[in-house]
Amino acid sequence: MSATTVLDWGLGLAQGMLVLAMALAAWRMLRGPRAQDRILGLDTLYLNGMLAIVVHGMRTGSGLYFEAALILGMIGFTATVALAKFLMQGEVIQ
Amino acid sequence: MSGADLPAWAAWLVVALAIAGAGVSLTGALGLVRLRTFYERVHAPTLGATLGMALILTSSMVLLSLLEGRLVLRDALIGVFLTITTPVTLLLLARAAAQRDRHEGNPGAPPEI
Amino acid sequence: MSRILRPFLPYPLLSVGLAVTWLLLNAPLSPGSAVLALLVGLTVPAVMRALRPPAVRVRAPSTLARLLVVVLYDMVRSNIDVGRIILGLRRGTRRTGFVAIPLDLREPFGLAVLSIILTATPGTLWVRYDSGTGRLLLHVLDYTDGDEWVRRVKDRYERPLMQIFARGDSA
Amino acid sequence: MEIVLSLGIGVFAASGIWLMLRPRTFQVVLGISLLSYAVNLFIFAMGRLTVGAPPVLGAAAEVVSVDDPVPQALVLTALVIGFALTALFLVVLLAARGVTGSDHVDGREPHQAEPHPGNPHP
Amino acid sequence: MPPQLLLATAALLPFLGSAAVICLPGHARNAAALLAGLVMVAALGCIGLLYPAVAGANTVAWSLDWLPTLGVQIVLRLDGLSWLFAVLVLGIGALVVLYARYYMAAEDPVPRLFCYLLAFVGAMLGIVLSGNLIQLVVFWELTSIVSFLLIGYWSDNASARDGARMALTITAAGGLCLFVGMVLIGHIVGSYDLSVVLASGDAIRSSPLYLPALVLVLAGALTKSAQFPFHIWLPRAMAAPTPISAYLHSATMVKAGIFLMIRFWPVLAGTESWYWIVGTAGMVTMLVGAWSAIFQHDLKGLLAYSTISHLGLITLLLGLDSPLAVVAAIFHTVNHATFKASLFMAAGIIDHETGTRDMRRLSGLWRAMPYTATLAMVAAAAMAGVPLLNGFLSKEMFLAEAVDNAGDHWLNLALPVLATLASAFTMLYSVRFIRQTFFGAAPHDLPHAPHEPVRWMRIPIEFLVFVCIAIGLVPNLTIGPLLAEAVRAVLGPRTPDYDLAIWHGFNAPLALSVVALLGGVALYVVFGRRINSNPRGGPWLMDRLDGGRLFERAMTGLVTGARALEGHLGSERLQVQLRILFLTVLLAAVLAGVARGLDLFAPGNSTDFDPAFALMWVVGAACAVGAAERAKYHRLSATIFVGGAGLVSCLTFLWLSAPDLAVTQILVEIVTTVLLLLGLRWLPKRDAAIPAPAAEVVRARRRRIVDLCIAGFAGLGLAGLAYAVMTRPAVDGIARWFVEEAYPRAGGRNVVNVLLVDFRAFDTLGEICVLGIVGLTVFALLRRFRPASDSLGRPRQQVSHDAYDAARADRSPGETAADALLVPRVVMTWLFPFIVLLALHLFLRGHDLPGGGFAGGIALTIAFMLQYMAQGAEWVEARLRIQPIAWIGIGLLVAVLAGAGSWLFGRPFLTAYFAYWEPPLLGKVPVASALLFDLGIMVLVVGASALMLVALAHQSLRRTRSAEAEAERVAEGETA
Amino acid sequence: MSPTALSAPAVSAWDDHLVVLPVVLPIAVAGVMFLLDERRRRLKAALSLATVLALLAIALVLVGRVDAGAQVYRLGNWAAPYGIVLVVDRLSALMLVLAGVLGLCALVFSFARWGQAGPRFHGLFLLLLMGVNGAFLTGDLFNLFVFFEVMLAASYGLVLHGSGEVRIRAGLGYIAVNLVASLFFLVGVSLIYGTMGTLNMADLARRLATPASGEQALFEVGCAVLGLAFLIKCSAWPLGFWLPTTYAAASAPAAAVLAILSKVGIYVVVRLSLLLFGAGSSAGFGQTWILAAGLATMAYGTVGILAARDLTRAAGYAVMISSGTLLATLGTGSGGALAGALYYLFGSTLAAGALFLLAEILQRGRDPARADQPVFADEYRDPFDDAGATEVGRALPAAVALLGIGVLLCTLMLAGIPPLAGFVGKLAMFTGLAAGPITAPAWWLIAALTLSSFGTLMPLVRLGIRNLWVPSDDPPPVLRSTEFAALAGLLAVCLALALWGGPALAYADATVRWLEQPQDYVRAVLGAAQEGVRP
Ligand code: NA
Ligand code: NA
Repeated sequence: MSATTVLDWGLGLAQGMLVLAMALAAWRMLRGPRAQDRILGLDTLYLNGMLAIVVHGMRTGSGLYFEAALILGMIGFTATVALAKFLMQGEVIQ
Repeated sequence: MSGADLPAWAAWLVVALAIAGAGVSLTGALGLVRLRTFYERVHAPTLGATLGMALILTSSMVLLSLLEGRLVLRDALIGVFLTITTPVTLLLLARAAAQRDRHEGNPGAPPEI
Repeated sequence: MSRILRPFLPYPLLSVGLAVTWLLLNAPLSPGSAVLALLVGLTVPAVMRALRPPAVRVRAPSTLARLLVVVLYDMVRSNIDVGRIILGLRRGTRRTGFVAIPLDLREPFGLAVLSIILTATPGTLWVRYDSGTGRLLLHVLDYTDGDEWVRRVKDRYERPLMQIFARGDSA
Repeated sequence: MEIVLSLGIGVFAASGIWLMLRPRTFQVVLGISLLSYAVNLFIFAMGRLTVGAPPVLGAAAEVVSVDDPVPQALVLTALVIGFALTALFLVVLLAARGVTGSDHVDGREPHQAEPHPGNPHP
Repeated sequence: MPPQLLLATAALLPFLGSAAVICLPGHARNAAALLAGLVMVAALGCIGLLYPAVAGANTVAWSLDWLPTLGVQIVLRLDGLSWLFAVLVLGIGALVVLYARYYMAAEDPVPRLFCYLLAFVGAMLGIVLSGNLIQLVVFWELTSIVSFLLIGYWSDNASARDGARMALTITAAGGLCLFVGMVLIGHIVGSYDLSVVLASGDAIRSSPLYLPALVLVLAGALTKSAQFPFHIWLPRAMAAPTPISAYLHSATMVKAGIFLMIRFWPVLAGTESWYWIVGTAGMVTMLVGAWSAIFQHDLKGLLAYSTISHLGLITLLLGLDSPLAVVAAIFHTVNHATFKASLFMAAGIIDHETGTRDMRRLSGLWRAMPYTATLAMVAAAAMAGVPLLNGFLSKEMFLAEAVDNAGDHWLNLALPVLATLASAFTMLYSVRFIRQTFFGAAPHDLPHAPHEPVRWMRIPIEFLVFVCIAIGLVPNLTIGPLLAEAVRAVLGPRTPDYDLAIWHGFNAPLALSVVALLGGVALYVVFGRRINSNPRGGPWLMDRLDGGRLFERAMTGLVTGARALEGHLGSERLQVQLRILFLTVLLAAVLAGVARGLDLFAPGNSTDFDPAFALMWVVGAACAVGAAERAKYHRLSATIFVGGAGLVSCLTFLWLSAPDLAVTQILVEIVTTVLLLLGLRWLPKRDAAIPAPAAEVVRARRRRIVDLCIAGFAGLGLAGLAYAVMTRPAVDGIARWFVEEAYPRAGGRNVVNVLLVDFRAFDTLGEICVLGIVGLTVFALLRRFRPASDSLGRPRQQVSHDAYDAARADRSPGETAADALLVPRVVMTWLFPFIVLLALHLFLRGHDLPGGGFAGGIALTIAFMLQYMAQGAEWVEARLRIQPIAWIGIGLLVAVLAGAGSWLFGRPFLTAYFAYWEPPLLGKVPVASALLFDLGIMVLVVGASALMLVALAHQSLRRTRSAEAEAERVAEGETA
Repeated sequence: MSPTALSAPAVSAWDDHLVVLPVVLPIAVAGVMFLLDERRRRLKAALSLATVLALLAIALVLVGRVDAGAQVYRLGNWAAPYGIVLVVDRLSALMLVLAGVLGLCALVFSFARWGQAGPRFHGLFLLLLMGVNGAFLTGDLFNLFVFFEVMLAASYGLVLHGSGEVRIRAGLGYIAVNLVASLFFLVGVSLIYGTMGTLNMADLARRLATPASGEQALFEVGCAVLGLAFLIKCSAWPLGFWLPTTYAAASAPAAAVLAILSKVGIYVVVRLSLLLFGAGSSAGFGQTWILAAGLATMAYGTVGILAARDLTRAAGYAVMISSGTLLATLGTGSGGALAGALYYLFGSTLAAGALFLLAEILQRGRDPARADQPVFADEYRDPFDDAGATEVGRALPAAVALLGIGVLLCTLMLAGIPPLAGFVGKLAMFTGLAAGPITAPAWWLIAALTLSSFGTLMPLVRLGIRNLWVPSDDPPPVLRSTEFAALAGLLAVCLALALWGGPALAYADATVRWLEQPQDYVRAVLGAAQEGVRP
């Protein structure tokens, strides 16, 4: 198997696994039962989405997807933090 | 698809790291489904946020370094920032859950400290 | 830190961190990006001066390095442990529960790092901290009776952290 | 891929439209969000689908076959405008809720009589 | 003065006078009357001087271009007919001015009355002098409007307002019809010029559009001249001051309709349709008017219905296809104007001096005002057609025409009978008028003690009565030549031979006349008492049939109907509107597609299927459907799901080669989620457990099914369109050029960014304006925001935190909340500079790589947002001075200046400039004005989004301040 | 430094930049205003007055320069169809003048009260004008979307200006409906791009001139969706129920200037119909539907104005009628009538704007409950029952007299009663429809025009009487000098339009003739060389 084939199949598989992880996270998100479970699901969705982006960048051999992943990794938590804080304090900003 | 001029071992290494990372992450997501209580489930995503993430980012850095012929480390930034931001969500979430459970008098509610 | 440099470099570690981040973002290294990194390191901390967070001083670099290794090791190990639990590979009964840990560490920055460490090692979760009593409520996935968890947290993480982020000169 | 994306657009649009037709303002604002996603993806789809060829030229600026940049630019503009208007709608719905006490899109519960002289039909 | 100039002067003088008189002070009665009188006399003088110019079937014309592309000129055209009418208008106008001076009360703002009056004269002259069909319409409507103002002169009086409105509604509606009719005539003839039209009678009558044109023109004429059933406005118009009634509603304005029919008689008459419409209208009006006049108790009411009747008579004459009838019509028009105007004035004097116009209260005024009584009696006799007075002459001609035209049809046979009957009625109400008012016992219980009016007030009547007598006695010496000119102007070669003599021998008309006179007297003798005691003055047989009231009912019905229809054809409810919107777009798209045979699934290109992508979209679809399902009762969940859908959308962009979109999408997604959460706090609790009424449940279910169908089909439609386009081969459009030229011409490698800041920077400029505007609007709106009372309290969670702190001795208030945020605060604070760095990075690399000013700006906003979330608004604002509005201003200015800089080099706005600068050490550094533009974008984005965020975040603070007590009360309730 | 771009020929004269100023100037001034403190009202008022005057002056200069056809301004010096171009031709210049006049008068009116009622009024106002101007000028479909959004965003701000429950409730619906319209717009434009590969209007026309391609059906679906978006904006039935409520709720100067918003939709429909569907492979597309929509809008507007309980709602429906009139005229396909309709559009928009201003003066401080009193039923009186009637004239305060004149003139304008421009416009439409054999649509339109005239006259007279003649205990309305100036300005233009109807109609005629020759527009925008040749 050539390097290309290995990378193609291997990274494709990895990306598929991450998308599957996203699906599982989404399942929890939709299933609940409590709001905290859903937020946790969304957080996991973001995480695996971010990892999927990294793998996609590897598949295409391009560095152009890095910023999207970095943004998700660095400030993606803002959304889930806001949700969690809303749950905790009933208000996002006091 | 890139990597035509990559040595096979490198390709295998990259793929192994990536699949391992994805596997860890998938396991974490699976935990989200399989574990029974919220306080158990909340541990699960950390798998992806720590080891899974580290493996995948390493894989990416290896691949890009080989492709570009220089040390590419910038993916590490994702790891650093992800590591320091993940706890924020999780601990707020745990705090919120604890508070709700105590307020509602649920059986699994955390004790007073 | 020299008094002359202080107005320009209120947070030297931060400046270094920012410069390094910039260089990593704009790799490969070029004269242009180096100049910009320098500029960024010098100017961006100014926004922090506005926020006036308590200064953080890092001591005992060797302890820091040791802690890093310990945490990395714990992280990998607990990843494997928790993975096994999730995949149902672990036999025997497993209990989960809350552990209250009395902390001596009061430095917010240190506490933050501790919380990051505890979160980064799957199986432990920071649930609640009471600043009045210094008690931390931890949720552990694999609960064992006794002080095992208390000792583990205090010995492996809290003590080095207290060495690194010693209280004192908050500027 | 085309069939997946178009079905996805369809589901987003249908969910969004369904929500926009609901009586509660918050439903409507979420509907606007979803419908905006659908429309943005639709605009994007007008440039046909390309995997792994962003319209960013390499270091040598050599022209290769890349995705159509025009719809992307249009989506970016639409995205920003959509964001602004969603935010505005949100604030107006809050203001309406504040002054009317109701979160119904008509500013009053359906059983309430019309207080405004302009409308003879409660 | 040349004739054209005289003509123009006469036409213009009244308008100038009108404008001048309104400038007088409010109670300048004498000055106003003098000015108005002078204007009338001067204009009359001009017209009078023009008599030689029009004598002998000549015309004088003066024209001015107005709307040349439409063939509309202002043409003043004076011939015999218009000369006669102009003299009538100005002559009686001058008398009315004199009369009004003494009639109007000292408190009345008389200049306004004279202003309207002069404007009316101008408009009326405009009609009679009009040489262009459209010009005629213009002045026609002008008379309606001025008449409206005159009737409503005493606007405090409800019947004046109603009368004015009814008159305007009917006459203006007729005018609209006339307008269309004139356009049709113009279409047939090919010109709006009156002379051309008058020469095209055959073309008009033979045109297929003749009937519609005729009907429309007659609609104008018959409404204006108060013909049945449009006559109802005229009695109501009597709410106007009496001089106005005398002038407009008997002598002039109502004659505009007559004038129109006379003017167009040569081209429109002579057909069956004309005969039936005009003849029938005239006949019915004559009878109904006379019959109604009999029963009126109000003097002005009697005169009003009498006017209607006489207008009917003239109309009937015009309806008969006989040139001689036209002569009679013109003659009677003049006669009616003189005797009716004088009668109105007399009635006005009676009203003025006694305080009432009710004939049941009046009697024996002969004794108190013999002079006025004599004048009124002569005028009434003229109205009744008593020999030796002008009314007799024209009535004789009328009866002669009635006899001559008696044909084989039953209606034709009935003509002489009905004409005689109407004449008898006229005699009856004339007799009743004289008998009731001037004879009988001395009046008692009148508001004022009657006496003769001031001398000047009688002069106009004296003059008019003199004219009546003069014409009656020596018609050939007085009216003869003038009438001949008028008739010749209308009929031209068809002018018949006629004789205006008093005595034509014993003939049928004379016999009928005698029958009518004696019959009228007899009828009065028989029925007089019963008529006088008839309550409310409703005519027998038609007592219940009050046209005016029916009209008002119809109008009310129109409005009520319109209101119902407005509700049925439209809706103010947003849901209904949106439903219609989506349905319509669905329908429009389907129709357009079907019309061209659109095949959505034509075989075409496709990209390799990737199961991971499909699975990702399963997640996306589930999120979207989940959001739709949960949004009502579980808003937080729905918000979370929308976040998931947004993420899938972002990943899709990435997967399909749009990193810029992915970056922007995810940033916007984050900010939107936070904004939604900020808003969520102020929404009411919604509980699924509260049951709805059963009927409501059924309706709601039906609505949901409909909505589901709409949403489903719309979604399918959009999906189908997307699929169809995606599978078709790419079009050879403008895209390739951008990819090829982005680097060589604009110096950027990220084509999308180059499009945004260079090729299509104008879009971006607009886009940031939107953002700025929205930011400001949000700010303005929230400045006055008042939360609903049930959202005022602190959230439950905070209340329980506080309660916890309060219950424990070792804890200070707020400590629990602070502890919960201890670690997040540290992380978020120290992350701040790094996010600023990220923002800077995104901004600087935008031109070559994914990123750009917008992404940088939003990232910076998120950095601020995190601080607000971690530390609260007060803490942040004590440290960071953000002035978002100024940032918006700076952003706009920077962007505009970056664009306008190119003006200095003579290039169009937004022409980008770029170059490579090679400083030592650093290598090639691109310098591009586009970067400056992008900077403007970033600054504005930060300003606008921070403004929204801050404005929303501050609501909590405001709530805390304004409702402290409320919150405490709630807190106590919670803990208790 | 060596400039490498800028190879295209430069703009020759400085005054060529005039074309872009109607957009750039308001942005710049708004930017400056946002830097000024909110309390510096006088300075802000002076700035915006100067700007709006400048805009009007520029518009008038541009009118003077469009004789030769179209003047094209290439933004960023990029040639069409790649770059965005601004195109001034007779139609856009006319609309710019309309926006300038209405904007100026509304602004002057706002000096009395509304300019101070909420923050940042002037900035929003200028940006609204900028959006309107941009929409009139642009030659690019997506850029049109952007300007629509600018205009709408500013209009949202102005509708909500001054807050209050009625405004906020109306604003909510207004925003929701227009958001949907914007989404339709996007779908339509992108479908057109996806099938034709271009966004430039002239380029689109050029591509359509070639025989139909397989994408024709998709393209026409896109046009249908896009057209619907415009019909929503010009409040065609059944898409325009938002208009009367929104305009009635908005503050007077906002409502007055909003009167032009619906005309932007009309403008685009006219522009695109004649440019794209006048000839070529999609000739006549949608014409019947436009006629139907126009007639339905006129009918619904007439019903609405008959039902109106106050002047502001009546004015809103008058705006609808005027939109419907233009749509229906366009739908008949008669060029002469269209010229008349353009002329009518100009006048009726100004009159509707004036009516909004008048309504505000008359209705402020009045008891709103009175608005609901019956119309005719209980007003019946015996015409000769003069018992208790006061036959004494009331000396009118100058304000009331002037307002009365204003209401009268507006009524005449909107109802198309002589001698004002409304009448001339209707005459021109009638004459145009009656040029040559009169078709069935022409008959329909003639009937609709006549009925809508009557339907407008009656309620406006009724409302005018109620507001001006019926004695009331309320204090008489106060008319401030700036308010008077604004009203006088609007009505004076209406009068002037009638007096100089000849030249005005000639301009409108020339405009329609120009629009009916789209190849000239295409040539002006794309250049002669590109005509018929793919790049
Ligand atoms: Na952990
Ligand atoms: Na694409």
